[in-house]
Amino acid sequence: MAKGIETMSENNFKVTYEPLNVEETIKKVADRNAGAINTFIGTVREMTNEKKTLKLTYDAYVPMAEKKLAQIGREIAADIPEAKIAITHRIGELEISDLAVVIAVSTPHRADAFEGSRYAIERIKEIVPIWKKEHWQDGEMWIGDQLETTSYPEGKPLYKEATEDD
Amino acid sequence: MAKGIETMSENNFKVTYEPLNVEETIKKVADRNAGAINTFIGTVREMTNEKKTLKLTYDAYVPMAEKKLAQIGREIAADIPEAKIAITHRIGELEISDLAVVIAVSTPHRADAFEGSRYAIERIKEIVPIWKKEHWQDGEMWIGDQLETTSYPEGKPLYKEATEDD
Amino acid sequence: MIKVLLFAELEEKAGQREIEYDMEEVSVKELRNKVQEDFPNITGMERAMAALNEEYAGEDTPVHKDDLLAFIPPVSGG
Amino acid sequence: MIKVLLFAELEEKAGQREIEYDMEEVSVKELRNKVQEDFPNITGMERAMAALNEEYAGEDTPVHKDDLLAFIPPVSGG
Repeated sequence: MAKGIETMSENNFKVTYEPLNVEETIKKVADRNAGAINTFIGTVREMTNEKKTLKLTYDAYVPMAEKKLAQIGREIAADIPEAKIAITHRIGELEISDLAVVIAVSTPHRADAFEGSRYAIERIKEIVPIWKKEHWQDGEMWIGDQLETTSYPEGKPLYKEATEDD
Repeated sequence: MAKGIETMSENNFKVTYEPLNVEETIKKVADRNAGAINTFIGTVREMTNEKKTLKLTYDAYVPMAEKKLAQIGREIAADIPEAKIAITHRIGELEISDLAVVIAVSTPHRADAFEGSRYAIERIKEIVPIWKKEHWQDGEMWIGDQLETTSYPEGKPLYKEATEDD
Repeated sequence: MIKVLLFAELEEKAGQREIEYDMEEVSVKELRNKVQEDFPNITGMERAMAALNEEYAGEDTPVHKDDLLAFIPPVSGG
Repeated sequence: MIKVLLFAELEEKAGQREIEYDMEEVSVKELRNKVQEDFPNITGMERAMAALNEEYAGEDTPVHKDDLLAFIPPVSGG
């Protein structure tokens, strides 16, 4: 039953400066026994509450970020052995509507695909060393820094609902 | 707040004999204020329990099916006014791994995108006049027909968890 | 003419997708019975939903000349 | 040498991503204090998670010569 894990190469979990291609990430999870593929795409949104974003800069601790993305893949496959997972995260300078992250999860049945994809995005926001800098008309700030309440448990942060303004 | 509805043309809800293109459906929901796009793709799975599918044939009552897909879009937008929705369903003869349906839902925040996309696939399985014929090694059958328990309430079937073998 | 549409297994058993009836007014229920009489080998008519002019309709809905009535077996798209 | 990496706001305030310390063994906590001393204008060190050789590590974990210790401010990817 470890098929999903075997067929998920390191190549399924990437951090890149290149613009993201959704089809490419989806192709990595193709499987004759997949009946469902859920794809989550995070895009650069212009307005957050009353604040207008001009652009974003993402930075990452690349080798560790790719390891942590692969760990998320293994966590999902531990729950859903038939799942295949691929995650690509872009870094560098992003404009409004650019794709920041593409997650694809294929499973035999649809409920698992939704669940795996949702788990992946929540975990990315907890354990993957990638940072976003917001550029507004009146300034800029590394996000995360403003969240005085954010703290990490030792080693492996637990799954929790992240705030929806991320 | 009816922006999502205004910008969703009839063109967002299509039944077609052509192979599906995921990027094309995603493009229809692009929005400067989308921070999240959830895409659900239904694919032709080879094995269901012990049974091996050779291919599928989908048929539809096309004009009504497109109307019902558009209705599902309106139902989602009634709940999430900023949502943009596009659904394309393929009919005709499909091979293993072919895409049968592509749903894309963009929203400012990710929880809504997941919810809208999930709602759409469940509703498709309830109210959209599209039928699947399974071709196995030892025979073929219009699916739905075998579900002796399936019955429709008058007019507008209610949302419920559909069986996961669909 | 009232045009009746059959789909999926209904169509397969009837051997045709369209039937035309020269009627002025009739209820959905009456048309359902008529189809079953005319095509006795159809199975599953009792599980089919009716759609009048592309909108789901109840059993007592009147169907008139030039209307389009479709019988929709349990759907299985997605 | 022990190499220390700083990211995001930590890097911006320090003005550099990498620091090298000529030490044989030291705890994560001691290195955290050392960085704060050497770069007094850094804010948020106390909220940063430590990662030793690309794996999250607790405060008392020993760091040796040739190890790589990263300070990871609250992440905001996705």
